[in-house]
Amino acid sequence: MSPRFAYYPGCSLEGTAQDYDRSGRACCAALGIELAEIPDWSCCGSSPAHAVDAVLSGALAARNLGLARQGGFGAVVTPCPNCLVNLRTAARDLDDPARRERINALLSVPCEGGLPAVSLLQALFEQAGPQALADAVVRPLAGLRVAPYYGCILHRPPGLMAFDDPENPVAMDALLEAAGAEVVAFPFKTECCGASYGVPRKDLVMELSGRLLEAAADLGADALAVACPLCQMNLDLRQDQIAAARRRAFGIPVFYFTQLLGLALGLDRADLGLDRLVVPPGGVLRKLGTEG
Amino acid sequence: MRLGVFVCHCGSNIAATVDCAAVALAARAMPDVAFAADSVYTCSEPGQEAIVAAVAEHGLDGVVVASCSPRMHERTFRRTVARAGLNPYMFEMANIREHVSWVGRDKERNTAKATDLVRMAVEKLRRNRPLTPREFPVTRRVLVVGGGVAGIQAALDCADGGLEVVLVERASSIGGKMAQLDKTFPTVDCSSCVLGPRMVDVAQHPGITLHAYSEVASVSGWVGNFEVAVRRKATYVDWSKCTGCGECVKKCPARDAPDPFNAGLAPARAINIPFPQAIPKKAVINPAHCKQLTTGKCGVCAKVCPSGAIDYAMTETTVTEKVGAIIVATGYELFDPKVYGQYGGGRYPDVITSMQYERMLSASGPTGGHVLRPSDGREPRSVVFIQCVGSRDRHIGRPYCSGFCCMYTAKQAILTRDHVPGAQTYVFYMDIRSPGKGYDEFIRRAMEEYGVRYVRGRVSRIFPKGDRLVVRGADTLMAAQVQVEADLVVLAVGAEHAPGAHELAATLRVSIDEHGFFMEGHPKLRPVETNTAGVYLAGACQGPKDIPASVSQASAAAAKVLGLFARGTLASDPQVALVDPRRCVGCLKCLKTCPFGAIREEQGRDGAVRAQVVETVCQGCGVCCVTCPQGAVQLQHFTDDQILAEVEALCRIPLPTCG
Amino acid sequence: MSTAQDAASLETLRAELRRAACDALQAGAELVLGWGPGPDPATLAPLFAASPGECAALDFGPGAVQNLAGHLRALAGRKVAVCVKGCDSRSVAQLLAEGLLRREELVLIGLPCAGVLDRTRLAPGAPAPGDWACAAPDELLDPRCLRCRFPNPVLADVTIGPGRAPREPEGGPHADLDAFLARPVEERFRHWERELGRCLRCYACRNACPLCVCRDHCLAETRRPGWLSQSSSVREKLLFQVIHAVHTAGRCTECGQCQRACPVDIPVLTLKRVLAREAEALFGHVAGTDPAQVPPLLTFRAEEPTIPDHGAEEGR
Amino acid sequence: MPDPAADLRIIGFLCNWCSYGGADTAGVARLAQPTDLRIVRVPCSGRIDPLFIAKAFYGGADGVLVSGCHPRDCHYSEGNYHARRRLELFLRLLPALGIDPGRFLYTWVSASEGQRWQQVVADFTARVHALGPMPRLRETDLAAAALCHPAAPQEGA
Repeated sequence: MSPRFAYYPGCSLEGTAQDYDRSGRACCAALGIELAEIPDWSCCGSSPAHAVDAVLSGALAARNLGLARQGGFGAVVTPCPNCLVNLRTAARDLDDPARRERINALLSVPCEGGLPAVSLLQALFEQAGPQALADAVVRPLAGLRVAPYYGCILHRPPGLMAFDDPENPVAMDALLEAAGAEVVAFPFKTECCGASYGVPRKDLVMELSGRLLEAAADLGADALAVACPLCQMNLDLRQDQIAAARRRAFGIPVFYFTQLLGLALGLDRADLGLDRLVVPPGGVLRKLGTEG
Repeated sequence: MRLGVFVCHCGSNIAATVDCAAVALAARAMPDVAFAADSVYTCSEPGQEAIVAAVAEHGLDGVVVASCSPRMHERTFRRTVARAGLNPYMFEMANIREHVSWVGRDKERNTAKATDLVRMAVEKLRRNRPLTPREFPVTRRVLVVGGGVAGIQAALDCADGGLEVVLVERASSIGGKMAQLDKTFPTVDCSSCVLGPRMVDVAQHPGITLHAYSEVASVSGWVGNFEVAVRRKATYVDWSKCTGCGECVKKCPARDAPDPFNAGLAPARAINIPFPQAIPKKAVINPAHCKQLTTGKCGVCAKVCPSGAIDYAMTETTVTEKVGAIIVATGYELFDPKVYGQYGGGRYPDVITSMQYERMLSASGPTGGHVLRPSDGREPRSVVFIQCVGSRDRHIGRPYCSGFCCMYTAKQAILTRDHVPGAQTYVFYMDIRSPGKGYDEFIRRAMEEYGVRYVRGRVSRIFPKGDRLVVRGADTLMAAQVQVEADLVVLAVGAEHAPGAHELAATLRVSIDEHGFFMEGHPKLRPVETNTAGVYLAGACQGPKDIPASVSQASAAAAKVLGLFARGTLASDPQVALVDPRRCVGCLKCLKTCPFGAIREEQGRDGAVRAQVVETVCQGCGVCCVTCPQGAVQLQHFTDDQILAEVEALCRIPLPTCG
Repeated sequence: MSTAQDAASLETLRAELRRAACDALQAGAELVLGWGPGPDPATLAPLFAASPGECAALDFGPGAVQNLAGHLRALAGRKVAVCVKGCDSRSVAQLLAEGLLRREELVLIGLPCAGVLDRTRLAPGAPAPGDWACAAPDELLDPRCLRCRFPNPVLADVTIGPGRAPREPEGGPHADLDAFLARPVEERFRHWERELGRCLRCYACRNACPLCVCRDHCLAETRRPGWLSQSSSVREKLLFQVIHAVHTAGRCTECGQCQRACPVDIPVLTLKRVLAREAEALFGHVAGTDPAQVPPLLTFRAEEPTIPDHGAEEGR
Repeated sequence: MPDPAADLRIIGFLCNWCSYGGADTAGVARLAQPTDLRIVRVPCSGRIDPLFIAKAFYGGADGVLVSGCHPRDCHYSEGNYHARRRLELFLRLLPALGIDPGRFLYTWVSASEGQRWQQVVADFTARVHALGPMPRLRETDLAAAALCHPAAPQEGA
């Protein structure tokens, strides 16, 4: 039986977000969602290409869509929201004859049309869903207060992404609740974390990610759940810097939502990459009684 | 036949992109054209007089005016032609403005197209015949649909003018949105003190029949003679017995019914009288929440009713009313702000709509006129108003300005200071629109006397912080982000079309615009008429309006109806179908397709069956003409020959062939 | 079946037909419309019998080509009996559905039919290649009989002779239409240009049509309204065929009288068959199968699931 | 060879109440449109005999556009329902006549839909231009021609 989805990891998932990649694949496998990595995939055309040349950016993404089409897939799954925006934009452009022509002029193998791309969150929500997840849970995340943080571009622009409520998304909430966690009413689900300003304007990230951490702390969250490599990096890797800048200690571990789902599914800890988290998750794991 | 052609420049509206003189020159070569000229403004007095003079001077039998849309000035020129002594139907119009000069950019092509349209009009006119309208009696009664302030005004004006009025209101009481308001701008006078006496007038006027808790089910007939079926919904209370004492409401154990009058701020009983000044003041049972009707176990209201008015077995009934004209005054609905996730989308109890706030301000409202937070009943110290919620936002399909939110927000901000002395009030706005009499002064008073802090910018997010709300947005004048902590946030929701407007429009055979508001006949010249004769518009059903504008339009609509009925008869449109008895073979297919039942079977003196059109019933759609295979039924002024002549006029032009 | 048996059954059938005709006259019919001996052996000509004696000449067989339903409208108001094949009965049913005939004025003598002859395939004066009891060979039949869905009358007071099985031609009943429609569009346009170029404007097609009830008031022969001029141009001739097809749309039972009547063999039935096929696809309506059915162009539905929404399509 | 940019002949039949108003609305809003179309105003789409369309095509029209009120919104309540059946059936006759069905469009435009009208006109005009001019009927009475001039050239020669 052929896999149902082409899997596009994107560059972060090979680097800083290897734990997202591993836990995401493991969750899909456990829930019966078959993924097949696109052979010879390349850059999605995200920053900086899309900031300087829309056609080039489109061609980069289109190359990957073309490879997936050649593989006979009906849809692409990607964990990274940035990749998702670019793949979806390219798919839309490929359905427009004039834009397709300009994009294909840059490709050695032309891509004759778009292909739907969905986020890993959407795939898990729609292909498995909260009920199937709840049925598969072996170690419920009982007592764990989680703040679900979707990030600013997972659902935006709404017309392009066409999934969930762009201002108050609930898909991750529903999955975490199905995994037994207590999901707090996090008001900043779709606020910006500062994204790549972590390099040129660290002060912005201190402010923006700082707000997120403070809100999570004020709500008594034990952990944050994220769906974006960049968000995870800002909130986790820079948490000490933020704490220093805002003179407040947080100690809130920042999980990829797939890591939390993996824990609930009782997956092998080695497959979840928990050791890669900067803020130690030990407290959370002890609370769950799974510290080993 | 001698025909005259007048090509209008419409100032530069047409002349800028059509060579009008060339069109007139071309017209002179067309068959039967005895005179052709171009003029700067044909519809102006000198322009019309030139037509009258030319008819006399050149002995013309018919006139073509090439100018704007016939929907705009066909009547004008028909009157001109009549003044010149011709039959008004010996006139044709070529629409070279809306269909040519305003949509085409190439002068040469536009001129060719305008010439074609004139040729088409000439060919049609050559086949026109004088038509004479007939007089028919009218029913001097008027139906007013909707009992808000516009409907009340229209009903009273018509009734005072001596007409019988049938007023149909969907809710159990008239009063509409205005009855829900506490105060009105810019005078801050009590809404119910203004409206209440007018509602009583409606109840007491001998010329007004009120059908409350009723809807228009169907409409048949035509101007002067409509027949309207009014569906009277089941109230489960015999209103002839109900005294409105309210005992039943007090004792009703079902306390979870929705209360639209209080905008959902508090629940209502399953049997309810919406407000103390209701007209009629009668109780109505909500069958979805009544324990007797849902479970068969209760009957409390029947037990306590002193007049034995409760009737659980009541069913809806239909009454038929004959009227000669219809005024639509169905008002508007308020936007549901749940669409805006960034404002909480209904998740935060202390984010409320302006109508909920209005009910809170009202002494007869659920809080007795005290401003209290729904979450904890505490008096807010800081209230933030957000304007344009559901207005001027293309992304949610509401690109239009609702017009009255700026003003009511200022009123509510002022009242907040009266109700909660020392409270801080903020208003986030995009632009202030206050073009009415005394309106801008009112806004100034809010800012300057009442210290309401106006922040120009959109709110990007509302989020809870402790038991307060943080309103974050942009201050575009300061070019900075602002964050305000509020105890209560009031969303100034905009206006949208009333639910059911589309269905009512279909029933009345009138048009609605892209946003669901009823379309007027012409935005400037026929603002209260519709394109269906005898149907008029009043109030916000035609577009968002405040109270003074609604009342003005209602009086205008009433004046139109009184004018229509000023004579005892109406002239019928002579553009009706006519059967040629020599050609009819009596197959009666036309009778089967006529939407109006205007064709009847008639036996001629030779014993043969033929179709006959009842002229006063025929509306002139022409469905029958297409049904008749031998062309025995012809729609006057749109006969087969006339349309064929138009087609031929367009086709005969030499064209490149590819054969 | 031996020839002797054929002859016996042929005589039995004839006797039955003649008895039914006499019965109809007895029951009050003024006339019996049927077929009798024709000008040559292969032809049965219309025979109007007003007495039992005249009924003795009635006959039936593959030579009974004419659809007699076309005469009925002119006889309205008088009680008549009429012999109907399957296709003829559909004309009667359609006229009844349109209120153009009254059922109580009709006695329908139903004659299941194995197909009628295509006269163009027979040499003049050739012997009859079949009779009532013994069907003619397929290659001599009218092509429309080879795709006949209604060989047995849909409506009859008395039925004479054995029932016949509907035809199920290979490739479906419309294979020839599909082949025509598969040709390039300009070729189809030129096809009609060429075919109608021969037209004499004799209106035999219209006069033969049992559904053409306008008679002396036909659009083709009036100048008020002036749909057609007297010009002998292809344009006028072709437009007349379109008028005829559109006026019989949703009504035409494809009896083929129009085409058979054409003296210059223009395939005028084609347009009517296309409309009949589309009317069936759109409205599920097969003309002349149910006298209680309202013709599809005299009615409508608020929702028409089979009609594409051309509004939404263009308005994207 | 005709100039490909030259106007073709497109005839519109529009109901007075909705579509003619919609075309007016487009005009009032100055929504630019190709100039090929000439509009015949009729009271209702139910007045439009499909035979007018046949007449237009055989008279040399390259395209015919019919527009009425949206279903349910007919000023005469039912006229457009009759029109829909008649026009759909006629549309399906066109291929058999050898007239490209792309040359005919019937649609629904309300009085408020000025922009939609602009789009309909632009799209339909482009479609007709893509099909090019409608072929013209030639006299092909070859039998008659042959009788008078035995040496008359055969069709297609």
